[in-house]
Amino acid sequence: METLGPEAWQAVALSLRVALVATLASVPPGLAVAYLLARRRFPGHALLNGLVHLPLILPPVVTGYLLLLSFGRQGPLGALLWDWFGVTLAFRWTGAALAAAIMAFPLLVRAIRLALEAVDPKLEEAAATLGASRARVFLTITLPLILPGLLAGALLGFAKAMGEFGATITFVSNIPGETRTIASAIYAFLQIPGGERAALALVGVSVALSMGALLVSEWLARRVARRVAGQ
Amino acid sequence: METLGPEAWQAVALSLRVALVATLASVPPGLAVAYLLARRRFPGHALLNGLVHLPLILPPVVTGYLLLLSFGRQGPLGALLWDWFGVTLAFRWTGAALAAAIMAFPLLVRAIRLALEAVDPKLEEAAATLGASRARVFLTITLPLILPGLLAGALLGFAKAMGEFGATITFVSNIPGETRTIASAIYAFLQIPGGERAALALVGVSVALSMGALLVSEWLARRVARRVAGQ
Amino acid sequence: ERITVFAAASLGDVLGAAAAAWEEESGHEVTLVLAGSSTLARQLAAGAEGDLVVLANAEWMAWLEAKGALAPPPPVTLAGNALVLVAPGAGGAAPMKLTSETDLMVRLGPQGRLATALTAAVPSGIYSAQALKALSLWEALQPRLAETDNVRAALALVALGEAPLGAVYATDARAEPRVHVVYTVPPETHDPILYPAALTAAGPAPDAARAFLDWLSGATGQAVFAEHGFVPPPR
Amino acid sequence: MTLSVALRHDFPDTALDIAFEAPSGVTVLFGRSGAGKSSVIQAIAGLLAPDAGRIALGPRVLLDTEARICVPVHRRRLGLVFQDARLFPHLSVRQNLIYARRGRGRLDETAALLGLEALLDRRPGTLSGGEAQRVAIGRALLSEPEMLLMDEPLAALDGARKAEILPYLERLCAEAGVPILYVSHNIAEVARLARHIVLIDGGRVLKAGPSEALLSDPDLVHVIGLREAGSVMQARVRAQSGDGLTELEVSGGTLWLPQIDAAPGVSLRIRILAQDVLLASRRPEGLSALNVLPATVIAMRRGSGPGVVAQLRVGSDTLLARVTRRSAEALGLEPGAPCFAVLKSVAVSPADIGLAGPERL
Amino acid sequence: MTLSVALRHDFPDTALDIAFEAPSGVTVLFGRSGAGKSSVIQAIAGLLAPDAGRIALGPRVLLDTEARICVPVHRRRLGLVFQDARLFPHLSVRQNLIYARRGRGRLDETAALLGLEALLDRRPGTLSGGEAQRVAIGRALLSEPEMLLMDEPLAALDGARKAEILPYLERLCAEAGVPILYVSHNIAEVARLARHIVLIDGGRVLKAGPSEALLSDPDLVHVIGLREAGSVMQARVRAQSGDGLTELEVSGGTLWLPQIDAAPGVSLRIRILAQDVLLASRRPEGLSALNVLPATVIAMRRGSGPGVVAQLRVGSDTLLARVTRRSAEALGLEPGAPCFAVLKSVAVSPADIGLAGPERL
Ligand SMILES: Nc1ncnc2c1ncn2[C@@H]1O[C@H](COP(=O)(O)OP(=O)(O)OP(=O)(O)O)[C@@H](O)[C@H]1O
Ligand SMILES: Nc1ncnc2c1ncn2[C@@H]1O[C@H](COP(=O)(O)OP(=O)(O)OP(=O)(O)O)[C@@H](O)[C@H]1O
Ligand code: MOO
Ligand SMILES: [Mg+2]
Ligand SMILES: [Mg+2]
Repeated sequence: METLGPEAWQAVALSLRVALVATLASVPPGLAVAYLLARRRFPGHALLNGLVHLPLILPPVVTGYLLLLSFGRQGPLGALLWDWFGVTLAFRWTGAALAAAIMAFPLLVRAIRLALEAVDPKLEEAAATLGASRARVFLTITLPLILPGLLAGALLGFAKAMGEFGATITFVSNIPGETRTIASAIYAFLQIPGGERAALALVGVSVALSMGALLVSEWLARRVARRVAGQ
Repeated sequence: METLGPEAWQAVALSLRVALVATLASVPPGLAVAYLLARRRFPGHALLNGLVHLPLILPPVVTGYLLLLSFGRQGPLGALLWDWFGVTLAFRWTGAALAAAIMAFPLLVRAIRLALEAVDPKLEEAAATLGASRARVFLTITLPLILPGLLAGALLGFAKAMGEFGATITFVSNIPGETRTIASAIYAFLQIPGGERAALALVGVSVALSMGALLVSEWLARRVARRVAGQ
Repeated sequence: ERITVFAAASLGDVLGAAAAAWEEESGHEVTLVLAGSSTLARQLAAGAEGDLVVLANAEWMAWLEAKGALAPPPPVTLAGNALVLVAPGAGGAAPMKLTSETDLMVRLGPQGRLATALTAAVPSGIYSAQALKALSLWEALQPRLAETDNVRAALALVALGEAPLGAVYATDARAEPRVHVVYTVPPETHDPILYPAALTAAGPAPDAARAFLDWLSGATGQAVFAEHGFVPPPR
Repeated sequence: MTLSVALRHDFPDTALDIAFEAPSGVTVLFGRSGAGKSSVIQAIAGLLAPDAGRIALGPRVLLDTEARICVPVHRRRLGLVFQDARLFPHLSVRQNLIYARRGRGRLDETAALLGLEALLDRRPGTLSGGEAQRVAIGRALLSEPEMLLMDEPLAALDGARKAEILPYLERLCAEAGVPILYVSHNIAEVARLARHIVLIDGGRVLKAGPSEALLSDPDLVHVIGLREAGSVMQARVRAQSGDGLTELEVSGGTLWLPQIDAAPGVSLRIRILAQDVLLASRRPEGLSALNVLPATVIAMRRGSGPGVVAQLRVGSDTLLARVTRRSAEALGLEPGAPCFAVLKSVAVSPADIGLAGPERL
Repeated sequence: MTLSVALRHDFPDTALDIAFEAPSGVTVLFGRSGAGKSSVIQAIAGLLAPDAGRIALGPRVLLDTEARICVPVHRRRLGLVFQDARLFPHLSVRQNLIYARRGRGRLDETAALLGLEALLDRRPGTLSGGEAQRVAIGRALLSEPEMLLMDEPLAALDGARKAEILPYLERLCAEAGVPILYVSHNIAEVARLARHIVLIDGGRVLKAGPSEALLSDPDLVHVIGLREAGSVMQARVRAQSGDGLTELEVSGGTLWLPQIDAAPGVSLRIRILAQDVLLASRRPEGLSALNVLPATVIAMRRGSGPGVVAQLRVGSDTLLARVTRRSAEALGLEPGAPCFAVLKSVAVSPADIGLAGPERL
């Protein structure tokens, strides 16, 4: 990859970090939301479900704009985070991770939810009769059984986070070393005459990384699935 | 919605058509690909899997560009379609549907695949012992059992198709009444100072439509799931 | 000192070259943040820490000024550009004379479309629309447009042969070997194409930013713009 | 510790209306397919929320719909063996067995009892039907429950394996004082284990009571099955003879049965099938049957078939005998008539001998 | 039509090496839990691909690993009843039953036989264990298979229901000529149905042969279970007497049994348990047993317990009797000694009487 300069590699490293953090950080809330949606009936069910799907429905630019409005330094949530925790997301890589996580969230939640709905409640009942509390049932029965779905969801999330562009650039802009991910860098290259070559090289790197993640996740999922099938 | 002129409503109608066609048309190939990925081991498995995920990994603009390269009038596939079937996708709503379908494809395939992997092969075996051919087993056992997953996948696809912008505008540009979807219109509004209001109105319509689809799909899925659980 | 420049993405290479030269000269460092004009403007208004902003669009600069996001002096124009019509292929054919709608229609053929950026939203598209109206071609051509989200995508449509004609900036046409210019749109048919720059109100390094702005407006900076095909700003 | 159950529940097509008490020892729920046995078990375990009802185990109220009490499943401390094994597919056999975490120390012992030693590292997906069911039994046993609920736990097992597990359950019940509610279609199992029987039919309790009474109730012969009708006698071990027989004292005399591993003085319950008893008008001789007890006919009940069931008094016990009408007439059997009950020693199999629980000594 | 099976398969921990022939009629696979019964059934159905083997049903080769023949599952036309019911959860009971599409016309009849009339519109998730198993049986029956493979089909059913289904299977086998390969732990079922028995243990065939021979083989008493050892006699209906008894002719004399619905002249197979036979040194009198047959001791076999199994010749049949050693000595039973075999009429239940298949007349 001689065509890639140090700035491009910086973007690659940043993208990896953003995608990884976004994926890992969204797994716990993704699990929680998927659990609520799959297993509980409550008044705000449809609303929560809608909210989760929103980033899919909205053009990414709109999601980014809404993020900017809420988490920007002047935004209500952004101000809150700053006042309470001294945390700022706007124009930081953490903000890029937030954007990626939010864009990936519907995919993650749906995968986990599908897996949850496929778990045989009879097994959870059996565990409860053996004295396992709800939390223990979840950790020892439900979670292992949905692991393949969780992995699939995390992979989708990771891939999406790698490809995310519209929401990220709108929310945290395109600051080299901080928020210039592969996708933003590709955009920047495509905006200037003769930038296609460099863009293509970045596409190659991005595809290679994601394929790697894909292979690893498939391999893991196969192992886990064999376990879950009881073989 | 007084802020919405006739052009905006045209975009709404078009978006619906594009998203619906994209979703419906991608279900059969989505099923086939998910089946291959879930049930068969073959040499090109990893490649096919990677290909399916590509639209997720690539920034949408890149996907649009690649579509243009292959399905444009000068592109090899586009030329083929034209020569053989007299079909042209470039600058047509059908092209927008293709772009939306391709962007939604990984979501659809993954949902179906997760559902397929959750089907108990013992039931399919039982059907085979009753003399059902592979095709009949698929149609009468597998397909009904994966219906909730299929629905979930179709919904994800529909939502994504409603929100898709980057690949669509790059591939088929923005022709009122032909390829100007809600997302394109929203983008256009956001490019001019003071356009936020009009964009917001369109966002509202888009969200309303997708929420409707969401509610319907949830309702259907619940019905189907109850059936599948044998109750 | 390090300054951050929020710049329209289409200026990426020219400003990159300029920044490299200035860094050499001044010892300061420049970070270029590249995005669409609308995105940059909204982000600066939302508190992004840019010292200098360079847009491809006077309207968004005015919007920033109205928001109080800019610091004096008033925005200066760094460069101008020209609108051209391009056609696929390396060229060689004689430049066309645009006299009547028929000429354009003939070049477009029965199916072909004229690629532009969004005529209602993106600057190059807006200029194209103004020009087509001034040339009385709008009525006939509006249904034959293929509008894209940015001018580079319009250029790509022509470069790939998907559109027989496209309205793009001269700077883009110049660097794309797969297209050739068939017509230079008379500048009087549309608002002047300007690239305004200004210091931001919240920039942390105003002095260095001021220095870079001055350098860009000065002879060395203008030479870099000229090298990349931009025309000097109207005085 | 007594389990008391009262519940009503409407299914779309059928309804349950069940009330019974299960005293310590083994209580068997007996009834035909679809009678409601599994539903009762599920309600007790907390897996089915009945429309109305009250369930209490000793002093602990597990459910009281009126008082709005409903102890969650995992706090009920009931060990449930499901009709299907329901093993955790992602855990090894060992992990399944110790899932409840309480009885870890007894893993080896339990695995040995159930013949699972070689399977401990296997996954459930690879087990045979009977193997899986044994793991399910072991899992419930190792949860050290206050009560065991067993839904046809031995249906998938062969006779030899059953013969190993049944005495263990019996001992558990007698020694550890764990009451067992046991669903079974197999009357031999029922007679062997049950101290108490609850007969269920069509969602209602048909009859409930001590097993001696129910199994020797000629009215219930048609429910239990002709072939399996019989009575239960109390006996006490007197001595072990040299030739593999055990001498027992019953109220009506002496019985010689194949060796029973119990010390002299131990009380036993012995089930004698009605069809294994022959009647004779005078004491028979030169016959291979060792046990001949003088008896008096209490009642003769005719069924629809060619047979009659004679209810006999033997000492203070009741004995059932099934004979043909033709024989009954030939022998002049009628209420009040004296006769001799002839019983083959080998007709009483180990499966028909149970320890009498300590409470009944 | 003969099913011939020969297969070898290695599981990670165990291995199968099985070869047997199942002639027309019912062949029972008998063996303890984990013996390999289900695996054999699965291999025949095509659900388990053995490492090596050949399976043929009459002229149709279903599998021949050497010739690389492997008929796909759905073309084998074998009706399989699984150990677990495996109903299709998304289909109603009716749709499950007619899934195979062939036997639609017999739906009502089959549903009635299995007591499923009221359940036809229910979904499997709401069925009781026994109900589900009955649907599974019906589904296989209605697929009109060339052969039925049944893996413990009646384990979840109560005695009464079993008593209804067994004769149907028997008729199906006899009249429609559908051979059945039947897995069971229940020796009463085995003895009733089996024309042929294949004893499996640890993945190997221990013994295979006609049921008469296996069930009366004193060497196999320990495998089959002491209590269930017995022999099978050929009998022919002579007449129906007025008092609900049927007079039968056996090679050694006359038997009176509870009424059997069969016309005079019909051939039957009658299973007589070893423990239901008493021996007497002289013809007993004043006894409720109607059947006394003169016999000669062929052999005496001691087990580990207090009992001995006497193998007797009665006419041309072999009869087993289980008596205590003490009685054997008291009666002077030794090879060649004459004696009388005493059999209670009621000891032979309907479950022990089977039609002799037409081929054996
Ligand atoms: N996939 C597998 N991997 C390892 N061992 C297996 C596998 N399948 C079956 N076995 C083993 O093969 C043996 C035979 O299993 P099979 O299911 O045929 O037994 P079975 O005779 O039907 O027993 P049961 O009466 O308990 O149903 C068992 O010991 C079982 O554990
Ligand atoms: N969810 C349900 N909806 C409708 N009917 C039900 C439901 N659950 C159980 N039933 C019915 O209630 C009755 C009792 O079922 P249950 O499972 O308790 O029977 P069972 O006595 O355990 O029978 P088996 O011996 O066959 O297992 C059955 O007729 C069954 O069909
Ligand atoms: O430089 Mo622009 O705002 O993408 O036309
Ligand atoms: Mg049940
Ligand atoms: Mg089995």
